[in-house]
Amino acid sequence: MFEKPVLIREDGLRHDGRRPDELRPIKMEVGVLYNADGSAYVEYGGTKVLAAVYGPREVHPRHLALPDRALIRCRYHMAPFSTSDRKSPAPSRREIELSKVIREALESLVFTDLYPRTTIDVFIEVLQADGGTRTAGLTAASLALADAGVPMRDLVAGVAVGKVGGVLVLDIDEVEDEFGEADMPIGYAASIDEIVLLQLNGVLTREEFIEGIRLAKKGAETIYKMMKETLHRKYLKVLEEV
Amino acid sequence: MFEKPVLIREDGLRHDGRRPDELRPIKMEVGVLYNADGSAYVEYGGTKVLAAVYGPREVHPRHLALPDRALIRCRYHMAPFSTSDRKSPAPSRREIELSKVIREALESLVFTDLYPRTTIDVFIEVLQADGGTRTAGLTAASLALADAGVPMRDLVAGVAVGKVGGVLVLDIDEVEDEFGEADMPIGYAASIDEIVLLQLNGVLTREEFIEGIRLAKKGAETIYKMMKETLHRKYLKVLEEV
Amino acid sequence: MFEKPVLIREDGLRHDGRRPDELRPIKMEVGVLYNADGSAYVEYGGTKVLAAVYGPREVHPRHLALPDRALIRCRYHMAPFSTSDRKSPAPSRREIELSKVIREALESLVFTDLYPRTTIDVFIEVLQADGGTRTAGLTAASLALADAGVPMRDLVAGVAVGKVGGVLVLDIDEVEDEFGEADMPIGYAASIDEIVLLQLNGVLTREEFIEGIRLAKKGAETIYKMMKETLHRKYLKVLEEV
Amino acid sequence: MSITPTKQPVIPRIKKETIRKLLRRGERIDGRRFEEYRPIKAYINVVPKAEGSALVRLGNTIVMTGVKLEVGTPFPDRPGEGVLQVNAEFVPLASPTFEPGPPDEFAIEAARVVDRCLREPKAVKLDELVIIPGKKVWLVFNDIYLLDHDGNIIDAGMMSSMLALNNARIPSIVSIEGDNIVIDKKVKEKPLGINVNVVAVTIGLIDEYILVDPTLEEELVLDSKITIGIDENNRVVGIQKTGMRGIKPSTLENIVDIALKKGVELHRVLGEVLNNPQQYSKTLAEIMK
Amino acid sequence: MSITPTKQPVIPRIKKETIRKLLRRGERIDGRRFEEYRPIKAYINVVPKAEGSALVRLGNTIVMTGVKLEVGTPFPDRPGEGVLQVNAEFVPLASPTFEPGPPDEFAIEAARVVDRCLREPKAVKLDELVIIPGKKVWLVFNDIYLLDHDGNIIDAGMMSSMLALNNARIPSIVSIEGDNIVIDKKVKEKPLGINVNVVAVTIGLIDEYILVDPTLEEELVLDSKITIGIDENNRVVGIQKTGMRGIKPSTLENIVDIALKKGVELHRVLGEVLNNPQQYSKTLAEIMK
Amino acid sequence: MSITPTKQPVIPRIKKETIRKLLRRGERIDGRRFEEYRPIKAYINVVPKAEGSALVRLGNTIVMTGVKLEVGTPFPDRPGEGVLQVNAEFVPLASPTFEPGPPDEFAIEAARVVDRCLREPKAVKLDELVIIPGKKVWLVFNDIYLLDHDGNIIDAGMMSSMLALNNARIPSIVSIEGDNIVIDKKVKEKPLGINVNVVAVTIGLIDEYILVDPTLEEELVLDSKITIGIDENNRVVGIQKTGMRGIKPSTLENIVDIALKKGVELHRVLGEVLNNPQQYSKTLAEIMK
Repeated sequence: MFEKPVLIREDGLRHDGRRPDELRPIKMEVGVLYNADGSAYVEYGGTKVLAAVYGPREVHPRHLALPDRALIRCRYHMAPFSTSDRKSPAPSRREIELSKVIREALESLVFTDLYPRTTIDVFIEVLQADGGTRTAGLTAASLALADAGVPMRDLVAGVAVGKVGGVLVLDIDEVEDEFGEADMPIGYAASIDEIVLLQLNGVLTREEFIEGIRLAKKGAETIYKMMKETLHRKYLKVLEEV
Repeated sequence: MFEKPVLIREDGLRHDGRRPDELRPIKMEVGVLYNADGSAYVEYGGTKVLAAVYGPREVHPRHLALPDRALIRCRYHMAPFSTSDRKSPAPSRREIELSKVIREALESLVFTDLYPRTTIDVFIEVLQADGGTRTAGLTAASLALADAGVPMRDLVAGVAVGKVGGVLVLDIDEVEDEFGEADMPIGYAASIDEIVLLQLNGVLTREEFIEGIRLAKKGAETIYKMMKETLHRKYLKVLEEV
Repeated sequence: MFEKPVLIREDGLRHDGRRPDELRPIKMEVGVLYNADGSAYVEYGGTKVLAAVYGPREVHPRHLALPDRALIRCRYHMAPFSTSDRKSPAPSRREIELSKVIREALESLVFTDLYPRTTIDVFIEVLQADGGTRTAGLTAASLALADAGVPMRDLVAGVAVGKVGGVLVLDIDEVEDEFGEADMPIGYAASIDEIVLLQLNGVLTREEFIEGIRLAKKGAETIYKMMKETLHRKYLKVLEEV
Repeated sequence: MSITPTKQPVIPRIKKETIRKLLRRGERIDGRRFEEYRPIKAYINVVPKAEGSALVRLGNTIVMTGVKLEVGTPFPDRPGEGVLQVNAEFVPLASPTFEPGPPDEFAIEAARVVDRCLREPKAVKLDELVIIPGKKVWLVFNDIYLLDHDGNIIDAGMMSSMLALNNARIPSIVSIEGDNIVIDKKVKEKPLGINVNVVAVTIGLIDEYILVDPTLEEELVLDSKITIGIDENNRVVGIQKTGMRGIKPSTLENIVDIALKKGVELHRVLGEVLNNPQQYSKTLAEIMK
Repeated sequence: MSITPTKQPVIPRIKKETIRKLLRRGERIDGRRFEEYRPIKAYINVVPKAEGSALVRLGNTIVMTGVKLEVGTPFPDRPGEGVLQVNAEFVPLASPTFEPGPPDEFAIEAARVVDRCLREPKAVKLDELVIIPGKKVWLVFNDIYLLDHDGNIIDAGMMSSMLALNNARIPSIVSIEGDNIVIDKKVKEKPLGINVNVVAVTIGLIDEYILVDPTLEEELVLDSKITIGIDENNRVVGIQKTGMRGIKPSTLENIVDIALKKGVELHRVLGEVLNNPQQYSKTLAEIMK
Repeated sequence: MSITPTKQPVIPRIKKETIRKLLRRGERIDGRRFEEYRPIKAYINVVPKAEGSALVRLGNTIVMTGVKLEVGTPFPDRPGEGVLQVNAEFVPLASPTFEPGPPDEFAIEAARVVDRCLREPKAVKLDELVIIPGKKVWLVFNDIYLLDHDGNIIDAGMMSSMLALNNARIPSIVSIEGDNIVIDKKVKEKPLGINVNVVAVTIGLIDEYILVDPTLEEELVLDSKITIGIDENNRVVGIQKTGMRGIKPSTLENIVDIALKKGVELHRVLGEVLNNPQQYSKTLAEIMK
């Protein structure tokens, strides 16, 4: 319908003025909700995401509980007003798939065997979508788990690498996702050096894929540092209040 | 589509010839169904409603049962042929809401603590809709509960007050509902002087609201008397048969 | 949309060259799936059906189990690509009805009292539909049950009789079903001489009905013989392999 | 997925034995003869706001049918015909074993059997229901509503449907502009055209006994059941065998002859109502008394 | 089917007694006066990608509303009006008792009460939303999104809806060819027209006490609750009584007077935000700090 | 909501240990080498009534794909393209752990991964599927039907889809009058245009071992799994990591190289079938023997 915008300008910068390896402005906050056991707000540019954690808590119905570990239940959901065209509140196939890959990413990090017969519930709400909602959601979920005091092997930072106008770029936004050639979201747990989420929508050569992973790791490490600082800040604040 | 009819005629009467404070012809009958533990048929003019009560009976699945009282389960439902345009048999948002307010009205009257771990099920079927279906349904449900021998603090009579052509009127029909300014259904338990259902769709001044409540009470008291007579008649009939 | 084809040609043969009492080429094979406890593939001309049996096995949730017999659970389902216009994969009203009549047909034959508190699950998938899918499905289900070693009073062979161009014909295909006057599917257990499935869509006189049953029985007996041979062949093969 | 029913009311073993013992003596538990219908009461125009309606009492079984007419689009492969849709709701008001929710396999089966018995003999003149050929036709919704369940729902549903369809009047078309059709449901014009009337006769089988019009109590102990649709010309227009036992082919002939005989009886009931519409037009308040 | 709620958080008997004992002394458990609202913080334009948005904090309760505008077809009986659709989602993030799934009866009720309070006094100028009369109009989706539940969802949802609707801008129409309408959501033109502002005041009843703006803890012990919609002209524009006890007619007069008084207060809060839109336009990152 | 699976078949601890012990010795439980696919048998045109079809056996796993073509409307933002819809059904016939019902998260994921691997490299010539620009196009339904599940569904589903799409023929258009299009499915005309062929290679990870084409038994003990879509030009056209463990970035390079190598192998299988369509056109009866 609309014309394809210039994704890489003549000066090598991106449509919004970023360098290829530059993240959008990122904001994060933990402990933002009253009811949840843990919560976090995360913003990657125009993408705004809230995550809440309830649990470990009892499973209903009980026969679903596992005798040797906690269940993880995870829902990635978009608010109807978060997208350009209103999104029906019923879960789409895309939301069902993303809930699964985010759950699996978190399963690889949470010490679920510490809480047999319980469930740890992770709810992610995308309030405004501008590209990278699953990766921002994963970051928020990880922070909310930490805020809830759920023991984990590591934090995970999510970030997407894209290929736009032939160039590999970090942390793509919606325009770059729509008009670019590839979108590769990853979730990276920096301290233990593990990729816990990895998808690719798009076409890459072998070399581009490997370079993309390198770029994503670099971006994730920056976000990971911010996450640590955010939790540290909260921890200090709590200490001060005590 | 169609032109708005004259709701208040020059002689002060309503489009169907009633005075503002006049009820439609009301008919009621209890014990009309074979299977149900209690049942009632109620007619307010063109509005024709059937109610059935099953219970107190076992709850399935059992874990839903309450240890200290009976559950009340209530469904207000319109037959597909009851409305001018065919109604889809799937429950609409309106039906879900009305089931809730009718259930809550009945909860305030039934001695549920006499029947712990059971459920009392109330099913209301609107067979023909011509305005006031929820209030006729509430009246029918109350009669069906009495017919089932469920102990209650009081009976409840439902009736709607409307504002049409600037005038407060009793027991509005569909035309008055559609073209009028306000529809205020109430459920009134006359002996204990309690309003157990109250909604307002429309715009009223403070004074109109208070006058409306007065008018509704008056109408409900008339219906309440008919309900007593209907049950009495049934009781006598049963006695005679014995 | 399209013109009605000639169903009975001048030489008395049918649109595909068959005699009125002639079956389509029928193929059948048992033990065709790896996972299922029993399975069968059945072809009546262009109609191609797969059936699988799991069980007797535990019932979930357990409270559905019957203390004195096995449950039978049966699903007749059409693949989305099996029909001329793509079929939505959600079960249609037709599929729900046919699942029921096929289940009831099987209930009359399986010794369910041998396996209390269990379920025997029968799954029928229509892979290509060209008339007679329920009867081919019933035949396949019967073979799959035998292949699973489920004890039965008898096998059942399904076949449809139709009335086309005024003539009673055996084993109608889709064209004859669509443009003919009647379709009467039956399931016949030949050794015990019982009709376990019987439906009629269409108009028949008393005499045609009785003649139709006779014709169906004749066709079913032929198919029944093939079923026995197929199982025998499999049995010998297994013996040889041992 | 169809599952062996587990929630049906339990008939104590002793009751089953009683029913059987009586049958051996040639008696039914409610005193009827084997081939006798329960008393049938039929009324039409019971909810006048619907385009057509009827209520049938078959013993304690009560079934209502309402017919609604709406403007819609024809099936692409039937541009010259209106659309008939038969639906059945077994609302929880009608039986202690019914739950709220979408129609289960029993309700769907009942609707589809009635549908076939109407569709196959072309009971409704669908070709008279075209407004703009290929684009706009009348949709006929025949909603069967079970109010009290004491067995043999289909025969009562078939009769109430047939009466409601006969009772139906087509709303007035106020204007047609392009594809935009304005109708006025308050003004009803000519009746829905009926080609042929149909009844359904349901017969229960237990041991060697053949029982016409089984009650719910009987249904719960039957070996199997067979419903046969019969039009006013004595043709068989639909069959559905149900239940968890087989039937000997040799008894089928017997069954169809009984059904045809009872069909004549039901057509007489139907005719009585249709020929005396005013006498059988009753309000629900009168019927429920 | 509506069922007596069984999954609500259990308030220990002793807590109930504490709440009641305090009330007898004229105190509420959080220290407020009976007729006092919790602190209200309201922000607009919190998700600028939506056509309109707002977030309201009422004590610990947080409700967001997003308004989206789409091109669609009008209701056949309202060819000259746009369509307003109010929806409420109680997402599981907001409370330990919420489960994922379609809106339950509480969410549906909340949405319908807000809907009526907007619809009845014609709060939104729907007649300005026609693009091609009878064919294409703006659909206004008002999605209420509960983020944190500490009671009195409806008052917060009503206020966030009213603010989001005031905040909404209609997207630019790029071209109209026949029925084919191209819009550009990135360019927002004139604001959505508002005829009149509405607030909702919810009052809880327990024993003889009347509590304005109940918290969740209070809601769980209330006898009943009543929500009254009030427009800027002090008219009552909607009422919903909920809860499992009746109300004496004589106390209703008292309740409506309190509601009207508190309505003025809420309209003042609303007016403050609407009159100083820039001051109250905050990003979520600022709000969540 | 995605939930930790609890209904998967339980692999006894001792079996897990056996699998691991063998791996340490460089062996797989079914005797294959780590980078070896199970035997692949592929057939096309297996249900000729569909516009295209194929069946792939990968060891004991059987996946069928049927392609149907229907006339429909394009997406508003893609007026010049047909529509491709990929769906996967894991019918209960295929595994003791599958239940009837709408696709669960595993089936949805499988369909979406295949969809992306087809969509991103523009495998299907969607621009050739326009009938009336902006109004009527061909809808291509690619239905993946799992018949027997012994692991690695996606690779088999991808191959059967690619073969079925290559096998698909577009039905004849009989007439176009305005927006009314009459087609004749019995007459098939030119083939569906394919730009590029794609295969999927799935690799399992357990401890430090990398296993190509895992069986179900292996899948149940794997740490994680990664599926890589590869087109005939050796480009990576889609990736999906699944499973409940992370992967070291350093091993990813190794994995992608193995995948590219195996991709060449699978493209050879695909090419063999596509180049000898008559030889690989088999009836289901022949295949099921």
